[in-house]
Amino acid sequence: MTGEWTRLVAVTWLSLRSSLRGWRLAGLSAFALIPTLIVVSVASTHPAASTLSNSAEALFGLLTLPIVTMVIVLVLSVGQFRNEIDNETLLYLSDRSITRPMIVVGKYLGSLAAALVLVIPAALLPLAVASWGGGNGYPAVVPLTVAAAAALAAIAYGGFFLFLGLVSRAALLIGILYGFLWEELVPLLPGSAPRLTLVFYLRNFLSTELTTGPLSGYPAPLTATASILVPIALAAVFVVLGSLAFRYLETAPERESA
Amino acid sequence: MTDGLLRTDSVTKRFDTVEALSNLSVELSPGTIGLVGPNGSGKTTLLRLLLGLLAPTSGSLSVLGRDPQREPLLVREQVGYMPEHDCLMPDLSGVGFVAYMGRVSGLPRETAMSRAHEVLEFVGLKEQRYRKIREYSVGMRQRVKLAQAIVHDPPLCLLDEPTSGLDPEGREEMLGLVAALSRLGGRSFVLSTHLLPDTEGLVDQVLLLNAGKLLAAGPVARLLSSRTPETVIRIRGDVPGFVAALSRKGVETRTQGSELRVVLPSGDTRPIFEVANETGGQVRYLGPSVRTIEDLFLSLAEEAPDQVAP
Amino acid sequence: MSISAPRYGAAPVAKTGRIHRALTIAHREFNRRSGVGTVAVVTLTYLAITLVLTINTSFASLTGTVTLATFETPYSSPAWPFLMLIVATSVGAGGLAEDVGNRSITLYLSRPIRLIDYLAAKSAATGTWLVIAAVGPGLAGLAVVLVLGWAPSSLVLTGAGAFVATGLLACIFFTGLALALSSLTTRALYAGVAIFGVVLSLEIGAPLVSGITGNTSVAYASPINDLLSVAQSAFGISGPYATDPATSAVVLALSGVFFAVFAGWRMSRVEVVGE
Amino acid sequence: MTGIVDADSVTKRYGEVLGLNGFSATFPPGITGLVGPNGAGKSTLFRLLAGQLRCDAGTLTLLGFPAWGQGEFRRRVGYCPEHASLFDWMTGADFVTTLLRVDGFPRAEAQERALRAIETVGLTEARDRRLKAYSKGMRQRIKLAQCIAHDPQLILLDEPLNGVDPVGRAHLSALLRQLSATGHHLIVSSHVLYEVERLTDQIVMIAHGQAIAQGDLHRIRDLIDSRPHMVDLETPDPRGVAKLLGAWDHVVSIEFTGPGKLRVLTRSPEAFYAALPALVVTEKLDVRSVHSADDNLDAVFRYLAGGGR
Repeated sequence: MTGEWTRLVAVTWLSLRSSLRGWRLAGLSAFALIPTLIVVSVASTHPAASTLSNSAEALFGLLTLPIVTMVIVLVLSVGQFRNEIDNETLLYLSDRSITRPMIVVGKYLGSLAAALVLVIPAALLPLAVASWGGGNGYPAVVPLTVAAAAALAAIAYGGFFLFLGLVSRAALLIGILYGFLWEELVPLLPGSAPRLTLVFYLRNFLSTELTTGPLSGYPAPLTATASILVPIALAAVFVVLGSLAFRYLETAPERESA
Repeated sequence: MTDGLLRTDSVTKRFDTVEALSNLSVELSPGTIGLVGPNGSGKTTLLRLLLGLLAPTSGSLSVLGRDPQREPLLVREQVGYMPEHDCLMPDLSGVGFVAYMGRVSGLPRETAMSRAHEVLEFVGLKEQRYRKIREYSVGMRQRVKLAQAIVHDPPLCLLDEPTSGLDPEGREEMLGLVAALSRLGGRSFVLSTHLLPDTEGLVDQVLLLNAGKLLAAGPVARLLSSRTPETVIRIRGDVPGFVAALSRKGVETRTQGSELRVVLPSGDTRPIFEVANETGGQVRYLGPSVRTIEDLFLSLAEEAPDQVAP
Repeated sequence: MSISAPRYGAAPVAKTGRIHRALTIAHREFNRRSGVGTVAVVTLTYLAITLVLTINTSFASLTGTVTLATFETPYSSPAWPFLMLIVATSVGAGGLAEDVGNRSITLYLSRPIRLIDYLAAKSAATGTWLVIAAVGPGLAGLAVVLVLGWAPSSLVLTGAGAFVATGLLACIFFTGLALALSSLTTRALYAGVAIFGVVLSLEIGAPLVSGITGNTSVAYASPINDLLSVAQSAFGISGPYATDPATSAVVLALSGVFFAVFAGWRMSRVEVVGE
Repeated sequence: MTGIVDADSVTKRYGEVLGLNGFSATFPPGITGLVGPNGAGKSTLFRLLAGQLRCDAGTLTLLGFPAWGQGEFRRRVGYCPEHASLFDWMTGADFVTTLLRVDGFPRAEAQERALRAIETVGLTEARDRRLKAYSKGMRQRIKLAQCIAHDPQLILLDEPLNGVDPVGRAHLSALLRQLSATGHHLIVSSHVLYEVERLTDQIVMIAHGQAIAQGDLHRIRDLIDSRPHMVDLETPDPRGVAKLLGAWDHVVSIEFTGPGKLRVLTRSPEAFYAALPALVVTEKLDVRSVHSADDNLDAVFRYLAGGGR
């Protein structure tokens, strides 16, 4: 069993390190900093304290969650399998004594850790800047909820995108369409259609935890527990599906000779 | 022909801390030139310098009398380049791709198209020329790469590892194509390879590189002459017994792969058959050793890595 | 295998010039982008913009209130920025990334052209598609309006001028942006994600900052805001946009050029590697 | 009889393209050379053995385990793929250590084994450099290091000599022989016959997805000798030699191909070569050279592969 643990840690660490390096790390970090930069530029003009703290909080719902987190998780998760299948490096893992579900779980945890490294600061730094830069302080529940929502988003989107990258060549394209069209436009529909998006549950979670402030106004028909469980359950389902799919997946390119 | 084809004047190329080429000075005349050396010896760097894709850290070059740094376009109009790695456009057909590369090299549309057909027929892709390149095998891709390098009829072709990844048949065919082109005359080739046998019988000049340094350069004939003639033997049967018996006759053997090499006094082969008869061995091959570029390279690389041969 | 050497025609041919070679590259790049996806997206753009334009003009013509501002309606729709982003991604994201990815960039660089020719050709191809998508639908809608006689020809002509001006500006900006992001990766779709991410972040962030701080110059940072501001001014509307349209136009054009220069700088470093 | 690897009518298709077509062979202990041209199905067989692909039909086992499957037995197998892609951003030592950890080795042991494997392949100096900066030959060697670091019983090497220069090739061959001497079983593929010939006597020949010959080199040599040979001789007295050779009943024809040259067609090469030295010695002939284009593996390979078409 210690062997299994070593294997899982090795794959997780490998995928974490391969996720956060080079130009991609630079690009994604720059991206993660956008909300903070926006708050810094707002703060530099010394607006009213409440304006500053409200705008920093609102920014999470407007930009950090739907766009910054989406882009970061998309780029980190979709490539986990797809790039390695295309580059023919996946076999260095899949020809070893580690089981395939373990590879899927390791890669999921690794990419999740990488996403959290970028997403949590992207969520919290704007709040910190707003507090220090002249805004009202936040009650502890605000940063906690915002960080939890960002983590929840990383957990849920990460599972889905990892699965996509495993089973589809067009994963990134599907991911773009899902992330920027489906998740943006379906919540605008009336009735229970918005429940078909993940962002619905994330917003529900924000609004059940926060009773005041700009993030408290989303529709919240579900309890906080339900809005946490649905994304996590979804991620678990996709990781399990991915593990099953990977057991039957041929990981060599579809030709005889390179 | 007194006109130099290529000339490098103490050319050094450094990448960060790695010196890919050190103080290289050669002068080569038109013909077929083998650029030979192990991987990482600076062959690709030299080819890129000749194309003007890289600038030398110090020193100067001239290709067909022009400086590729100062007049890169004029040089590249006269030069065809076949890169080592895969670089094709998978969405085009063979003929579409070659014609396209011809047009980018300055051929008018009609000329480019008819030449694309001609060169593809020449490289043996007549049947497959309308198929998409993504469906091509390794050998076919290699041929398309050759075709695009010669489509604009350049007087000089730089071929970077043209036999890379090919099986023996494919290699023979590729080298046969280069031989056929060079026999036509009027066109020079620089053929880089780490497989020394590739150059045998094909090139008239060689440039041997090792770790960025020049080992030797010049006409093959001159470099290969000047060694005691050896005889090569291949024996089926009791080889150690054969060697021992031959040694008792005062003939020492050197084993190279499955072959034995001996120096026979005055070329008399009789001892070989006598020993074979005694030991029950079969003489499957017997003949004078042709000193190969491979021998030359190995001996030069062992002898003095730093010394520049005459 | 039979070997018959190529004959290379009879006489040596006159070589074409660099412009012709660059045009060949541009032509190929343009064709390469004419896949099902691009055609579908561009068709969608035509349908959406032309329909919105003609339907709105037809209503306005019933009440006899067709003005220059009537033609601006497609730009007021939130679908327009998305359409431009999708078009820019599908025609521009792969431009440089794919050539670096399959290493055919080596072949281009070994030919008698300069890097600038190659980049100009790529920009021209991407730009042409963007012009088709950004300028074409407006002009098509206006043609319908003109044929059906819903508006006087002088008004239609002014409207056409406005579409051309804003469309060209959008084209310059998105071409530059797509090339720059394309030069950073070997996969077209990563560039696509980046195009979406950058433009949408700026679109959300810049108005927010400028709204709160009252500093209108921050609003120039959002390209979509700039484009809409220019469009409104071109169509004679003094709209809600706080930015000065002339400055917006300059910002868009300059950032487009800056991005293109950045792409050139990146590409000039791509091949400089050892063996 | 079971070998290290047993293949029974293994078929693998890529869409419409056949990778393997009823491939049956038994790989015995020791070094076995898998020889065939590009596209013959060598890489397909390796990918099946490495558990990267699944057979469409037939059974394939290695060390008694079905090839499609994971589990502890994979620790007893090492695979060195043909293509050169690696985790380019890692250092050599990091690469090998990480893969050992994926195989369940504790950190200290993984590091120690990695260093040993890297030393074995002669990359100790370059171990802390990034793989990105490795040359083709170095990449080939680090791939080998990750393949042997966990001390597997069975080592699968797909074209390990491809892209390696002559000096490196000699070192690598020595290393492979040493691995075999220390009890490892190796399957080494190559499209260059003489490379494999220097390494082992056990050969499996593959063409068009089928095993067309297998066994030791002598058996394959017998195959060579089972066909007529054209033998070129050089001697100052071609007519005299021709007269003597013409008396042998397996000599079909003799041709004078030039001054001092003759070409003999024999139905039984074995008998011809066996009798030639005695003839030369007893008749005091002066034979300067003996050469036959039919007497090598390439020739038999072309013959066999051509027959399978």
